[in-house]
This record gives sequence, C-alpha cells and structure tokens, in this order.
Amino acid sequence: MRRYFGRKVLIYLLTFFIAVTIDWLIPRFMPGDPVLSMLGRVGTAHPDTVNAMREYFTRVFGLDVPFWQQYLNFWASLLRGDLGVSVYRFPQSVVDVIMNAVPYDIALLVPSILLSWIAGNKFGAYAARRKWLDNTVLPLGYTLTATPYMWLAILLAWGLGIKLDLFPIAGAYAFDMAPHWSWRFISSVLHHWFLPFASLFLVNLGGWAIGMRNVIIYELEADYSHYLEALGAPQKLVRKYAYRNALLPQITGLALQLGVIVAGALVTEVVFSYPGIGFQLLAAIQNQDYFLIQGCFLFIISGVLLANFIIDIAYVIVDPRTRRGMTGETA
Amino acid sequence: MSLHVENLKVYYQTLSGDVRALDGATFDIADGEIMGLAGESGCGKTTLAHSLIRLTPPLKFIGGRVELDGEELPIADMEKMDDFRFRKISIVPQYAMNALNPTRKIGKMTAELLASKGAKMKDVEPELRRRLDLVGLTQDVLDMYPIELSGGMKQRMVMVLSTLLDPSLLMADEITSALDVSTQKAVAEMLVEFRDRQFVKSMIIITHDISILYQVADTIMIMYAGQLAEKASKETIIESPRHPYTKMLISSLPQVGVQVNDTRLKGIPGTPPQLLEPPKGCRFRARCPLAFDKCLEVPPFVEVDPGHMVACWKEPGKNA
Amino acid sequence: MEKNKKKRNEFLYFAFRNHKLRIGLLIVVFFLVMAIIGPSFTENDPLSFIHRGAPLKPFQSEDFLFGTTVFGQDVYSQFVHGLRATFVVGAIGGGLATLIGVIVGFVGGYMGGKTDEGLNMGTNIVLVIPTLAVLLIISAYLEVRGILLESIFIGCTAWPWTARAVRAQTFSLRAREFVDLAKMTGMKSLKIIFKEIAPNMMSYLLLVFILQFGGATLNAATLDFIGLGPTEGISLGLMMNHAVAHSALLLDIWWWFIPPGFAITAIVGALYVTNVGLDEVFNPKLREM
Amino acid sequence: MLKLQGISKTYKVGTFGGKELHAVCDVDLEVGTGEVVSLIGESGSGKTTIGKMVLKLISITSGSAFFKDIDITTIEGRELKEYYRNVQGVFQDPFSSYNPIFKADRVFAMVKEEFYPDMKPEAWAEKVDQCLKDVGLNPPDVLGKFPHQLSGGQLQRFLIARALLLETEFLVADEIISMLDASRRIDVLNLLADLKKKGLSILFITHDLSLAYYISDQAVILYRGSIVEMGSTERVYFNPQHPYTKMLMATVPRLDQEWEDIEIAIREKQLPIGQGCVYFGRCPFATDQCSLERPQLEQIESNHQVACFSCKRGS
Repeated sequence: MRRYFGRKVLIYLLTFFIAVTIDWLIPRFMPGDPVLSMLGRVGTAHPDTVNAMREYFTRVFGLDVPFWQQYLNFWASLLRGDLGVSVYRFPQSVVDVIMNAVPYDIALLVPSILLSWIAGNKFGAYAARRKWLDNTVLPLGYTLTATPYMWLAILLAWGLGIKLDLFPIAGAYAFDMAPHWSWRFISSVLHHWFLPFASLFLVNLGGWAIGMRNVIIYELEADYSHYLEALGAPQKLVRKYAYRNALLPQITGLALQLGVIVAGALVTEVVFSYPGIGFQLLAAIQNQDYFLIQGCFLFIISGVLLANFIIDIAYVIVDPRTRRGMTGETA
Repeated sequence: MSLHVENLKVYYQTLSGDVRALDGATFDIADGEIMGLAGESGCGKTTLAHSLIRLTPPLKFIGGRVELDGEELPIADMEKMDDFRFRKISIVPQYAMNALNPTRKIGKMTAELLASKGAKMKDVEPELRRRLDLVGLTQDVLDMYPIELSGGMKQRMVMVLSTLLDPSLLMADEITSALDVSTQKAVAEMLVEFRDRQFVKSMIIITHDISILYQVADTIMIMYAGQLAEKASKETIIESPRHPYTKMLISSLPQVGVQVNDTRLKGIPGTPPQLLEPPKGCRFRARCPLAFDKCLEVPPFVEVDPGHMVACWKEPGKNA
Repeated sequence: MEKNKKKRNEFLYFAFRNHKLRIGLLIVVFFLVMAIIGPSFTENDPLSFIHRGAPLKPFQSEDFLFGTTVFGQDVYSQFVHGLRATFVVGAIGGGLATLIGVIVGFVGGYMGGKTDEGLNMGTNIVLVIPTLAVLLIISAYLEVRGILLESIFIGCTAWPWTARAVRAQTFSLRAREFVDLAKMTGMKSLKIIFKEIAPNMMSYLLLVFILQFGGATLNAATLDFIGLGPTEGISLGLMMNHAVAHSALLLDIWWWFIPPGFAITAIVGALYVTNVGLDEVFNPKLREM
Repeated sequence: MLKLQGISKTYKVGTFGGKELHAVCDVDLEVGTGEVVSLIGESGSGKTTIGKMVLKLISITSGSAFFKDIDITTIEGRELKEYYRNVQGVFQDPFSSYNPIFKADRVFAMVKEEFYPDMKPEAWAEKVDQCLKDVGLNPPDVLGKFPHQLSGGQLQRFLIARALLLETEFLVADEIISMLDASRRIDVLNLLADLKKKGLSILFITHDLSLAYYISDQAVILYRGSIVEMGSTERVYFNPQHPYTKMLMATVPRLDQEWEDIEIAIREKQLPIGQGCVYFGRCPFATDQCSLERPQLEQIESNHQVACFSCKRGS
C-alpha cells in the first residue's frame, strides 16, 4: 500500500518538475533576444516602468549567467514564491494578481465539476434503462459534449442575459460595489456567478452521461449481474450494483478530464469576463505580460495535479479491489 | 415427481434466422435424482439449462410445458419466474468464479440478495454458517471481498449461496471443467453431499465429461444436435448403451489402460449438423452406420426398458 | 466462398441499417461539401469591408445571404472559409495525434517491460498536464502563426488518449497465439506488428481517428476564440472571437456568432455519433442495446 | 533429440518487480527420436512455461537446453530461424492461433515466404496438398476458407500440416485437444501416433491423464514447477510412488471403476515454495526433512524415477 502511494507521489512530482521546466523553457527557445523583444513590445513610455523592467529583465534573464544558473534562479525564486512583477498591472506582484483571482476560479470550477459529475452519472444510468431513454439522452449528451464551451457561454449570455435580461453577463459582482460581507453583495455575486456556472455545468454534464451509459451497459452484461438475475433478484438490486461499480471508472475519468475542464473554464471566463485565472491569463497574453503568463500557467498546473492526486487517493479508498488487492493475499 | 418436461422447444435467435437449439425435449427427473446431462458442444444442453431458469433473448420460447413439484413453471414469463428462481429452482453457473459482485463484501451481498427476495438474513444465518464449514470455508469469508478468495473458494461460496433456500431443483452448469483433477473430485462429491443432506431435492449436472458423471450421477441423458438421444442409469449408459451415437461416443473416449498401439479407438466420422436448417428426421442420420429410410421421421423418445429411454427406430420400444 | 462474402455484406448491411452512423455521416458530409464548394459561390473576401451602413440581416439581400458583420464583412464568406479551416485543422491535428498515439501505443504494448513502463509514464504525464495551457503559452510567444503550425501543436498535445487505448488493444492482441505462431515462423517484431497486429486494429484506429478529429476541431476553435489562432485567414473560432470582441451580443447581431458555433457543435457531435454507430457495427454486443 | 538440463523460469511480479515467482525450478528432461513424452500437471504446474521455453517464445532464466547437441539456450536471428525449421508448436485454442481477418491457409503462405521463398508455386501447392492429405484433410474442402468457417479439429490439423511442411522433427503439442469435442479428439491423437511411427518426436503437454496414457511412451508428472515423478507410462500409472501421483491416479474419473473415497486436502492457499519439497503443503506423509530439503529424482526401478524422501523408505 505504501509503495503504491510512493509511486504515485513520485509520478506527480516528476510531472510537476517537467511542467515547470516547460514553463521556464518556453520564453527561452523563442527566436530573438527575449529582453529586447519584450521591452520593445511593451512600449510603455513611462520612464520608471521601463527602467524597473529593464533592471528586472536583465537580472532574471541575465544572459551572461550560464544556462543552468538561470534555471536554478528560476527555481529559487519560485520556491520563495516570488513570481516576478506583473507588467500590465505594474506594481502588483504576479502572486497577488493570481491570489485574488483564485477564489473566483474555485467558486466556479468546484461546484460545476462536482454537480455535473453527479447529475451526469444519474442521467447516464437512466439512459441504460430503457431504449427510448437511451435514444434521447445519448444524442443530447453528444451534442452537449460537442458544444464548444465558449459557444454555450455565448448562447446563455445572449439568451438569458440580454434577451430575457435575467442575469448580468459581465464581471463577478455589480460594478458599483466593492467586495464586502453583506447580503446584497453576496446575492450580486451569486447573480453574476450563475451563467458561467450553468454553461460549464451543461457541457460537462454531457460527457459524464455518455461515459456512465457506456460503462453501466458493460457492468449490466457482467457475470455477477447475470448471476443475480438468474437468482431472480429484482432489477432494482442488479441496477444498484451495476451503478456502484460503474461509478469507479468515472472517478478516474474525472481525474483525466480536469485538464479539459480547466481549459473550458478559461474560455467561459473570457466570455463573461469573470475575473478568474483564465481571464487574467488571457489579459496577460494580450499584454505580453510574460511573468503573469508563467505564474498563471504554474497555478493551473499545480491545481490540476493536486486535484488528480486527491482523486487517485479517493479512488483507492472507494474501490475495495485495489485496496484489498494489494494488501490481501490472493491465491 | 420433481421435474416434468414435455416437448420443450427453445430456439436461438440469430441474424440469419432461428437456430433450432432445443427441438422438443420430454423427460422426467424423480425426487432425489441426480441427472447428468452430457453431449458435445452445440447439442443444446446449455440451452435446456438456461431456458429452465432464465429464458432471455437471444433465446426464444417456442413451445412445451415444464412442471416442478406439480406446479407449472412459467419459463416464458420473466417476471413471474422471479418467485420460482432461487427458491424453487437455482443454478451454479459456469462462470461461478466471477459470479460474486467484486466491490461488495460477500456477507453484505448475501443479506441484500435475501432481503430483495423477502427472506431475512437473521433466520438463514445459522444454516449458512453451518454450510460454510461443510464446504471448508472459514466464517470470516462473509466479510471478505471476492478478490481475496481463490477460484475454488469462490466457486464453493456460490454453491452454498445458490442452494441457501433449499431449492427443489439445482442445475450445475459445467462447474468441474475449469478445475484441476483433485479439486474436480472434491466439488463433484460436494454436489452429491448437497443432495444427500436435502439441501436440494434433485439436480441436473451439465458437462461434456461423461467420466465425471459416471462417478456422481444416478442417471445420464445424452443429447445430440438439439434432440434427446438416450437416457438411462449411468451403468446402462456406459456398459450397454442402445443409441448408436451413445455407443460410438463412449467407445471414442480414451481411458487409462488403453494404449494406441494395442487398441486403436475410432472417432465418429462426419460433423454435427448446423441447426439453422437442421436435417429432417433423426439428426444423427448422416453419421449413423445403421441409418435406413425410416430415419427420415423423427424417432420418438420411448421407454425400451424400465428407466431406459431411447430415440432410435432400430430400438423397438414397448409400443413401437 | 459465399460465407466470406456474406460476412462482408453483413458488415455493410449493418453499416447502413445503423441510423446513428447514417445521421452522423450525413451531417459531416453536408458540412464538408459546404466547405469545399461553398467559397466558390462568393467572390467576397471574408475579411474585407464591403457593405456600408447598418449590418444586414440574413436573406435581407441576395449578395449577402448570411447578412454582414458590424464592419460590413460578408458573414457567409467568413463562414465557409472558416469551415474549410476547421476541417483542415481537424484532419491534420487529428491525424497527427492518432499517428503519434498509435506508434507510442504499438511500441509500448508490443515490447512490454521497461520500454512499455517508460512510454506509459510519459503518456500519463502528458495526459495530466492541461494541454490547452501549454498550447496557450506556445502560441502566445509566436509572432506569426499559420494554420499548419496550429494543427501540429494540437496534434502533438492530444495523442495520450490514443496511446492509452492502442496500448491496451495491443496488449490483448499480443497475448493471442497467432502472434506466437508468427514468431515461430521466424518473423521479426516489426513485421509482426505491421503484418499481424495492425490489420486487426484498422477498425479500431478509424474510431480513434474520428474522436481525435473532433477533439482537434474543438481545441482549434477554443484557441482561435481567445485570439491565439492563425494570424492570417479566418476560422469559425475567430469569427466568434470578433463577434464577442465587438459586442455583437449587445447589438443583437446573432447571425454573426450563432452559425459558427452551431457548425462546430454539429460537426463534432456528428463525428461522435458516427463513432458510436461504427462501434456498434464493429462489435455486435452493443447492437442489441 | 531434445535435452533440458536444470531449466528454470522466474517471473518478476509486484509493482516494482519486487516479488519473484518461480514458475519452473531446475527441470531435467529428455525426448528421444520418434518418442512421445507427455508432460502432465495441473494448472500452474509450469508445463506450458516449459513448452514455451523449448519453443524459445519466452527466455530461459537459468539452465541449458540442447537440440541434437546444439546449445539453443541463447540462440537468436539466423540460428533461431534454422531451429524453427526443426522444432514447431501447436497451441491449445485453435481459433486464437489464426489471425481472424486472413484466410486460414495464410499460415502456409507465411511458411513459404520465410523458409522456401524461391520454391516454384506449383511445387509448393503440391507439397501443401500432400501434407494436408497426411493429416487426413481434403485440400479442396479446407483451402481458401476463413478460420471461423472451419471446425476446431480441422484448424488443429492445419497447424500439424504446417509443421509437416517444414519437415519438423520435434513437435510441442500444448493441450492441443482440450478445446475439441470428445469424438473429434481421438482422430487427432491417432494422427499424432501415426506421425510418431514416421519418426516425429513429440512433447505432449496435457492435464488429462487418460489422453497422456493413450499416446505417450514416457510420462513426466509436474507439480508447481518441479518434476515429482517420471518414467515409462505403464510404470508411472500402475506403480505410482509419489503421494501426488498416487492422489492423481486415484482421482482421475474412469468409466470402469468409481472413485475410492480417499480424502484429499483441498488446495487452500498456495504456500510459497520453500527450499523443501514442493508438495510439502498437501502431502499426508510429509516429515520435517521434507520441509528443509528438496528431494532429488532417484531411480527406484528401471526407467522410473521419483523425487520423494518417504518413498525411498518404502512407506
């Protein structure tokens, strides 16, 4: 059991290490001299930003310093939590920018992923029950998964937001408010939160429904289901067991889908200009703010890795086969 | 009279039409009788077993009547059969090794299964524990997961589970074929013990290995291409079979003590007919050395001696 | 011989009877035809500003069938050229991802042992990393981006799914005894892979390619939408980007942002449904469902 | 013809290959020309592993193997191909031995492509027809067909014909008839017997004792990777010495006599193989010597050896 986790931790650390290396490598293997091209592109006339930037760039990119030295500096500053200074939000450090974007991200991602996972599995299970149910849930599920995240976001914004004017379509809370603990503020936040949540929820829902439908059909064909039916067990019991066993591969499915869902959230935030990491990342890209880009990238990666690790542990706890398989002595 | 089957016809639906897998079977099983059901692959023995307990597509019920302890078995009706299944008629399936739900403790699963059938675990538990000792399984097997048991142990658990409500008829479908010689003997003898201890009233053991049936069965019924060929006590089937197919089948089985250089056994020429458009009359006609024009009609399954039924025109039965 | 012919038209018989396959293919082919011959119906360049004045609604005038954008660009021309770009990215990106996935899957699955363990670990690592984030970074740093480059990027980051699936299939085939028989006829490993194992998986590879094609289309649309798509030419994602950027929602120019999204959803959805149809045709067990 | 000396096979199991599984531990075996030696054992006894090692489909962990006095333990490439000209195998599942999407007689085409590339097509067709007739098949009925159009028996005989095409001298038959119907088995066994008369040596691997008795001259009883008893078939069957062989002979279902009711320990959990006798876990006559030392094969009568301490003491 311990060795199983040890191996898992090792793989995740290795992945994190590679991700950070990619993050560090990208600006370096781009053509041309990074410092000059960045300075030129930023083009802010403001003297002190230019000097601060030049001094900062030279220190970080220090072309005289050998390659691996730069790499170590990068790791050193990373571990100290200093991800450099944001260019387009100048005095703010990258970490601050990200820190006040993260709560929105969590508020958007966690509920939409979990609720869509639960609802999707329920839908998928129903689909396997009757032929006509299968012929409605399946096509609906496929259209939903096939819908680009941003298009559904646009449709909801345009339909519910503008046409019926039920929901605001921009920002995380009303512009005239500053964040404080009051009912009015919370209700405004929820009001703004609903459309991005709904769009993410619907697109993910389709994926889980289809996944569950295919897995549960496989479980209903399994030997233990046939045995229960041969002993005259009611369909309710057979379906209950098949559903529980079909949930397990859906847990690993959840872990593998995280990367795609995060990307979806990023685009949805752009449509609703919802101030999550995705929105910041895009703004950073549009303003060539390389340090913010690298910062956002690291946060997304570590978030996904952490979630994956948690889900892996949950899987081992939930699935007796892996838990007992390793410790139990099988003949 | 434990089981009475009359002219049972069950076909197997396929894309290119109905395979007439079981074409009119009429036989009886007395109380306390262990009947061995043998025949080569594709002879319909599994179709017969499955149609008695769980007749689902692609199997299609064509006709015939089945009575168990005087009560008619509605085998064509899935729902109505539910109250017969597990209580009156039960099965130890061929896939017994993985018939237990892998993610559920065995005890919990048994309790839920019993509850779903309206029986309570409390009143069955003492008997269940006694039977676990009988088959050599420890008590704590109930809170283990199937993955922690060996193949043989899982099979014995399924045997105990299937016979927990003392069904009147138990079907054992090829449960010895996947086992080694030593465990095979233990499992076969366990079946006999289940009958001796009245866990089950009568039993059908389905297998292609006739020598196992000779050891444990009371009577043996041979099937060929969806039709019953012969049924008799195990001694008569082995020593003095009357149906040409049974004779050739028994004589083609190598035995310890028989070597190729001294006695060269002979197989049965030709191949079994495909059952999409089966040949008219007796289906063994093409391969039978004694075939003559009368064989174009289907020979009735008649009693030539007390307890000895044969379907062959060459064997003049009492009423032929 | 008749039995073998029967097996082949049994497959065709099933292929055409399977309504999922029929509907799916119909939609995909419809958009494909539209992408090929569509542009020939209009000489307007998708990006040039032709029409003056308020944006035209669809079918309001015959030379702007789908109406115009807020700048007076021909929406129809943008739509059909965008379709073409989408199919190109789907084909190249999807094809590349399938290719890499198949090679990694085959070699890992057949060789086993250390090579397999290494490749498998690599696959899992690339699988866990959110590929879109990587694509984002790469595209951000590149000045000039062509559609080919975008397809290659997408292809290089979408292969883990295929690799895992092909590896599992190769494992099951490798255990089959006809592989041992081939070894005993003195055939070399590579020859065994391509002559014995690969032909068995043709149907499976087709299924995988269809999924990759759909995935690549979605990824490309997402990249274009956030402005990191090809820097010249038009694509469906770019159309939506322009629409949102120039508040087409508020101005209620729905014909600017609805058709591109609808086309992508229809194509990718149809591909998935075709995949399910083909899967049912290939293995009969799913047929009864 | 074939000599195995101290052959062993160890698999690495567990996540990091921590634990070792000894499938076969130093087996000595010899098959003479035109001799049929049957390798008898239950599942997990390592009989198939030995078969695969002889066919060089899996590597030999330790020990050496000689074919006509050439050391084949580590041959590869050209010599391996030459080796396959003389040694061939037929497997258990006829339907899994054929690539389902090609015609069945493609196995012959593969043989021609690899071993007789420059042979003229008519001469090759003639050779194929002859081999098919030798195995009792009528060429027009079986050529040009897909595997699913042929029966199990025909497919197995196809593979034997393939071996004849290569003029093989040594055949490894691994459970080749366990998937066939009772009445089809005997034809294949008789065919093997005829080929034996023509000088073919066969290593007949099976778990079915009556089949082995019918066809083999020598019988080798295998248990969890080691030989417990070997010798001429009559002696091993009718004068079994090792407790395991005695138990096997008592439990094999016969058509002429019922089971004696000797009690058999049901094989519960596999005890790991210690350095003692492999049968220690289930042996009714086990002494502590059996648990410490592994008994070696010793001659107890001509052409009959046993690996058991208690047997020598005439218990």
